[in-house]
Amino acid sequence: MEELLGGLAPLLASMVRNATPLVFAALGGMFSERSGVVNIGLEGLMLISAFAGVAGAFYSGSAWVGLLFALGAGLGFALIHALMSITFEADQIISGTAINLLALGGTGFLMELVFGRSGTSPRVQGFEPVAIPVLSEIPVVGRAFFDQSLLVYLMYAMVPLTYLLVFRTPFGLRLRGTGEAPEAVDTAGVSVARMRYYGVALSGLLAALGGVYLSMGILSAFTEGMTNGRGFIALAALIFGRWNPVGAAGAAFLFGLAQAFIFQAPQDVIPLEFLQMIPYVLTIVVLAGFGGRAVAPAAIGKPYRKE
Amino acid sequence: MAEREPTGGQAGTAGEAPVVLEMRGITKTFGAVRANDGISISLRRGEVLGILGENGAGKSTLMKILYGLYSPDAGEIFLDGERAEIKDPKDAVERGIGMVHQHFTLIPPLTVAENIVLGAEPRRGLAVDLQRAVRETGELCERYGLRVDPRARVADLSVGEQQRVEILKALYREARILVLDEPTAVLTPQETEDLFSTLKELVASGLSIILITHKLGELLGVSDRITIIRDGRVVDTVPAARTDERELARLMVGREVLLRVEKEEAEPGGVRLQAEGLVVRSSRGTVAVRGVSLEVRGGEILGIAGVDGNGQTELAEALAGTRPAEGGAVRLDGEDVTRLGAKARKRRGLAYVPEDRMAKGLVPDFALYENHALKTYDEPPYASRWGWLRPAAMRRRAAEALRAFDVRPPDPDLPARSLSGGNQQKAILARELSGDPGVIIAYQPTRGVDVGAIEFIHGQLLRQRGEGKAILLISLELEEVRSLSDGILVLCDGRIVGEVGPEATDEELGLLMAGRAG
Amino acid sequence: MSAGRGGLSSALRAALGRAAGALVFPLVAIALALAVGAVIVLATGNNPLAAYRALAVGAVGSPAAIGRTLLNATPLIFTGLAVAVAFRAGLFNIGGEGQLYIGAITAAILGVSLGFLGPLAIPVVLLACLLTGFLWGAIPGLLKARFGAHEVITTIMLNFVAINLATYLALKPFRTEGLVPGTDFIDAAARIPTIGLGLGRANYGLFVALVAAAAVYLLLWRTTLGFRLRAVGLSPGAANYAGMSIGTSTVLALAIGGAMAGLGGGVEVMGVYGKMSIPFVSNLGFNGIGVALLGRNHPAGVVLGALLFGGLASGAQELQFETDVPLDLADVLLAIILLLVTATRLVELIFGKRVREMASGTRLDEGLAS
Amino acid sequence: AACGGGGGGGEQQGGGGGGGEAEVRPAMVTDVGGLGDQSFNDSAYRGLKRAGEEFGVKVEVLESNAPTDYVNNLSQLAESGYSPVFAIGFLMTDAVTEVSQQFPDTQFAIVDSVVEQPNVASLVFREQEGSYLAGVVAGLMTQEETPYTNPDDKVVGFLGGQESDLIRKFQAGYEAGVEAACPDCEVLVQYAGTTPEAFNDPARGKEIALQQINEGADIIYHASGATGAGLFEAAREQKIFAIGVDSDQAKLFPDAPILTSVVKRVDNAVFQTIEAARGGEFPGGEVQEFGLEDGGLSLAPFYRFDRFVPQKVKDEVDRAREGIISGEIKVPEKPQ
Ligand SMILES: Nc1ncnc2c1ncn2[C@@H]1O[C@H](COP(=O)(O)OP(=O)(O)OP(=O)(O)O)[C@@H](O)[C@H]1O
Ligand SMILES: Nc1ncnc2c1ncn2[C@@H]1O[C@H](COP(=O)(O)OP(=O)(O)OP(=O)(O)O)[C@@H](O)[C@H]1O
Ligand SMILES: [Mg+2]
Ligand SMILES: [Mg+2]
Repeated sequence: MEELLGGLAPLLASMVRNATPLVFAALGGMFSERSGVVNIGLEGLMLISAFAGVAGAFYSGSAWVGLLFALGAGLGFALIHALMSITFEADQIISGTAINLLALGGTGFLMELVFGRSGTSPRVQGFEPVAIPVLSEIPVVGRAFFDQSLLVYLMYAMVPLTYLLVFRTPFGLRLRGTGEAPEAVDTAGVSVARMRYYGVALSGLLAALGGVYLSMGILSAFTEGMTNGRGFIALAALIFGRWNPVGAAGAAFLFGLAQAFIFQAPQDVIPLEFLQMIPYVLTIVVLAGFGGRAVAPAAIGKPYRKE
Repeated sequence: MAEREPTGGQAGTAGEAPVVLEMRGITKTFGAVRANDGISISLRRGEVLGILGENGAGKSTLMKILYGLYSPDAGEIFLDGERAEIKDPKDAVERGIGMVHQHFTLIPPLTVAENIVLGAEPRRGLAVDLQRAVRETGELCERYGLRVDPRARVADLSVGEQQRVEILKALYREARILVLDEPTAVLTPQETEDLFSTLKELVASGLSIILITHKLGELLGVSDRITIIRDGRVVDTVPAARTDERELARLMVGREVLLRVEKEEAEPGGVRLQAEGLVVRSSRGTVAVRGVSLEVRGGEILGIAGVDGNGQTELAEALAGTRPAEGGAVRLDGEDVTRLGAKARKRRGLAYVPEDRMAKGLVPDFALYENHALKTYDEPPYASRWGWLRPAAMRRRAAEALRAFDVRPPDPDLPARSLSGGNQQKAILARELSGDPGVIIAYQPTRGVDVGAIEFIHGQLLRQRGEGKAILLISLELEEVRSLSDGILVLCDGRIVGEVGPEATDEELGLLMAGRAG
Repeated sequence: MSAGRGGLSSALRAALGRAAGALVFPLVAIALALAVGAVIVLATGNNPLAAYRALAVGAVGSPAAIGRTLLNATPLIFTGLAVAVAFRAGLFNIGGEGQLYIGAITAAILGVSLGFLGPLAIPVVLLACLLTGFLWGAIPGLLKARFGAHEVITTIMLNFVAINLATYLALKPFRTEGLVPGTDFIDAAARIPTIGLGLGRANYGLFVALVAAAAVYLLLWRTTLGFRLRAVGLSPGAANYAGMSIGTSTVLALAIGGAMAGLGGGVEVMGVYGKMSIPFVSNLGFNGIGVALLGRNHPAGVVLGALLFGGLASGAQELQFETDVPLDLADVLLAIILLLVTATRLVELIFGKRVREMASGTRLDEGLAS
Repeated sequence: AACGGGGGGGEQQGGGGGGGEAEVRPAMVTDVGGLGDQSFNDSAYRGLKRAGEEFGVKVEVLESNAPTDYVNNLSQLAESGYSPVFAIGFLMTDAVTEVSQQFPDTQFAIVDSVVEQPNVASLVFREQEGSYLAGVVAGLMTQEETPYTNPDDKVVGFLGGQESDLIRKFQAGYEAGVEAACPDCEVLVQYAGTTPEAFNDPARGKEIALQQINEGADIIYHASGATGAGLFEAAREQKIFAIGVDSDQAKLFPDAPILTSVVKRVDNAVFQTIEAARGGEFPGGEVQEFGLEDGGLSLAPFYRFDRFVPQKVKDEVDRAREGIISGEIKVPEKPQ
């Protein structure tokens, strides 16, 4: 029993770390998609922010300045997506794909410019783990959940916050309406384009938090391509969680747990290839078995134009 | 010539009241189409102004301009005599204009109260004060006698209720001018009556109303003046008290229209379509049809009257084969087809005109010739034995059928989306009635189409009847059911609650439909 | 008679108009992207003209360059078709990457064991790839038809499963001795031959791709199955009303898409590498999404889109050879082209509304809201 | 990049070059890892640049984005008259085999693999030898009491990148070294994945490292490219020792507790091969093996951690080095 619990704490801690960037990005995706804009570019938004955070910290020596840089970059790239898909009515999937490519090529391009090297950046000041006094002393879960980077605590706060924002405030009501029936929002005198800009912008800011947690919360340096598909997993978590903040966070934690499990399992017994399949197969099974029909916001993917 | 002195000259019943709204010389073109061509109208305080016109005449466009959804190419809008710039719906709302659109603009997953307060939410701190929203919605319902549960999800409401929500939305924003675009197209007689008494109350309390409808009788009954639009221009404005249906129809279409259906004696033959104890579930999983039995004979039109949402859709689909029956049997010309799909029934001579042309009847982005072959694309002459398509054959047949059914324009390569509603309906009829079907299920065949098109469609159905076809007519329009049918079944809550002849009165039918008789 | 002819010529006119319209966006996008790219090149202290010259020379400047472009484009045609077929049926197939891997490992395993057949092995193996791709593609179709599982997630998830599965097979049961981890070489006689003509390694797989594109065109617009897929894609309600089974169409569309990508994987193994080594190619499936959307989900557009992607990739090589512009710039250029290529409103602002109406034959925004 | 005015006028003979020397125009092609991998691509590039500077010749490097680029890049360089052309990484084995036959007059060299062609020099390393020394250090130091290590747990870790024969050589040598120095020590082995992304996922690297630390590891050696950055982060956070790979990583990551690194001198191998080609002695058709003896592999200094390393550990390392060089110690290439 003792031993079982002993192994549980690090597993849970690993789950929290794996899940955090996914939660941020999935919440971000939720804002965008609830407003009716597909955001397949989460991966790119995370990557560019992961880079910008490190670059900011590199220039200033402060993690907080890095965070500002990251938020700025996430916002900036998100606004490109917004401009293209909302104002210019470009296809949202293509625009998102382009954002991913732009982030990948762009960070590669900028590495040399900013750090004078490619590959991995120099180490910068990151967000170190901070134990929360009383909570972190709870057996097993305490260390796992409450001895983490500040950004993790921000993530904890973000889930109920986004829930309240989406389901309790006028902003959330309008946002949900925009994704479901933009013409209804429009005729109620609320600008559809503005709501969508807000949605996409928020997705940029939240994805930025995910990216910056990756490069400055878990690590303290940027590596080219370091997001490694996490943006897509976050998208899956969002859909899995049925576009609901709590559901999406739950799905992200499930994925995080599956990933943590990979490193706990003995690689010489089960081939690594099969261990690596676990989170994905799990998703499919759960989706087919219990997930039922995921219902996307009705107007998602469609540009709104009045004439 | 459409320009008139906005205030003088017209003798309306609300003649002395001040003009609250004036639209002058409104022009709007879409590509090659001039939807509005120098239209001028005026609206007085406390009056109902009817607007009448064929499908595609430009009515909705004019109203969308008023509401800031479209910007006019030319023309001006005056509110209380002052020039008003209405750039978007927000401006319109702020100036006291409310609109109930032809297609509802509600958000189905949200509650009634949420839909109503959207954009003008009462707040408590940072949050929406939902309790207050519910309370205020309830009060509004009370004040204008519009019954609807503020806490219900809009997706669960009937069409009539949804429309009340639309009106409440406008009232919540303190509209002084209310625009209703074809509000009765989807209502039952009772609901229509309720709506009109509501409108009268609203007018009495000082609101001004613009009402668009294709139903001449309603227009005459409720409006003070009627402006007729044809091809984007104002033809005339007449006081309702000094005109009649015949004149209105003539002004609107530009020729005499047969308003009364003239039908010959029925010569019923053998039973061709038969349902026995049919039980059908709705998409939501509830039992919507609870043991319906009916028989339609050749040379006869059997009408089904009823309030929307009482199982009509499920009944029609189960008969047509696009929805499985849970119990009971369907027979076509004596053969049990209960287990057969829609295609097999189609091959056995069943035609089906669905109620929703854009979502079911047509693939809007397909060309008309493709839509014409939608059900027979894999049969000769449209396909070879090996599954190759023959588009040339499709085009040829489609062109013939479109011409025969007076679809305008009869170009088989146009996407169905680009046709007006009435013409889309005719294109569906052209498909369903070609190939000489023995049995026709016509569900709302004239929904939202203008009187000219109605005349044509009714004529077609009667011609088929004369040729010995069995026709099941399901319609929410009592007038239509009564004037075409040889016998009428009343559907209520998934059951046939009565059978009457075409001479039955509104009251009789209304009681049956409400499930209060028998 | 005259009605028929009139209809035909108006059909032709409409088709020409659509084609012209469909080309406007990509061309404008490419022009704008090149302009933005020029600014970036300038910022890196290089001469944009020289850079673009290098890019062009690298893409089409010599038979060898053309060969490289064709070589790069070939697999993208397949993965582009995989996306396009599904899209026409209203489905979004992000699973091209995994489907390609399944085809590739099929070819690698079967190619080795059937090598004794010589050239006869080629059609047999390619058919097998088509089949395994088809079956793999059918999985998300079945999951959607049967359980309503959203195909966007299931195809993303299945990518990871397929890549791991193929990697496992290539590294464990079918691994060969040697320094490069992966399967054994397929007998040279049983591989797809190169075209020659100085086109370098460009091989007849290109023709397989073109045939596949033509087949997809015929399937979609000339067969009853295609009619059905398109009807379901554009309006599930109307398709159901017409008695078509949505579930079957869903499975078939994703399976046919899978077959295309699987064939692509087979052609890549049989034509380019002769084996499956790990790491195998990457991102061909994802780039296929861009190719398909750039080509407006039309087979001809897919071919053009793949050539553009392929040309940019081979041009980028010349670019890094001739100038100091980093390789990443090619990615950035591609990203900008993609960003702009469907920006209807932008093109409208530049050229007026007529152009947009001309091009509105293919609606990209439909089919996602399922 | 920039190949200047082509082969003509601008060419200068290197300062010390005698008249009889062959003209070289060295160039290299990276694998998909590309420049900036802080591993063999970067190291090879250093050797190439050094040759360029010392011999006064222009050099060229082409990066590869996709496996399809290997043949294209190699052919392009050969066509443009470059020679010797270096292919960096075993991933390019098949490509070099193909291209070297098409350009029999061009000299090629491949790093980390063997291609049997008369015009190809194969430059391979006995990574297991350097890794063995790392294993000795780890096996001994885990028994020491330092701020980073704890003698109670005799556990050390190995973090591999993509599962492959090459990385297994690192693992094999390391395990043998630990076994020799501390027979009852446990070596935890984990790979980050089976695709090349496994060399590029520092977040995953950190998770694996933390997992091993949690199981008691206080020294972890990695051969995982950029994924190793995650190990360094974990080591810094949890105060354990990391052992770097390929280059002297303590210099690249000054904040991380990197005890030492197994340095693989790809740069030297590249430089020497160019030098030989210049002297007319290009080792075409030969397999050049580099190990401890010739400085192809070495252990980096302990730097700031030197004070924690007892003399007897240093002596053991020296003894092991000598044993390997003399052939007394046989280091396995494959994990036992
Ligand atoms: N958004 C649009 N784009 C292009 N053309 C349009 C658009 N909206 C309307 N039109 C054109 O304007 C004409 C008038 O349309 P409008 O909707 O005003 O007709 P209506 O009088 O409301 O018809 P109905 O009785 O069918 O509702 C139509 O014939 C159509 O061709
Ligand atoms: N985007 C568009 N492009 C071209 N024509 C359009 C467009 N939107 C609407 N129209 C045209 O506007 C007209 C009326 O539009 P509306 O949406 O009011 O029609 P509807 O509701 O289908 O018709 P009905 O009221 O008769 O059923 C139709 O003729 C339609 O062809
Ligand atoms: Mg209208
Ligand atoms: Mg209309």
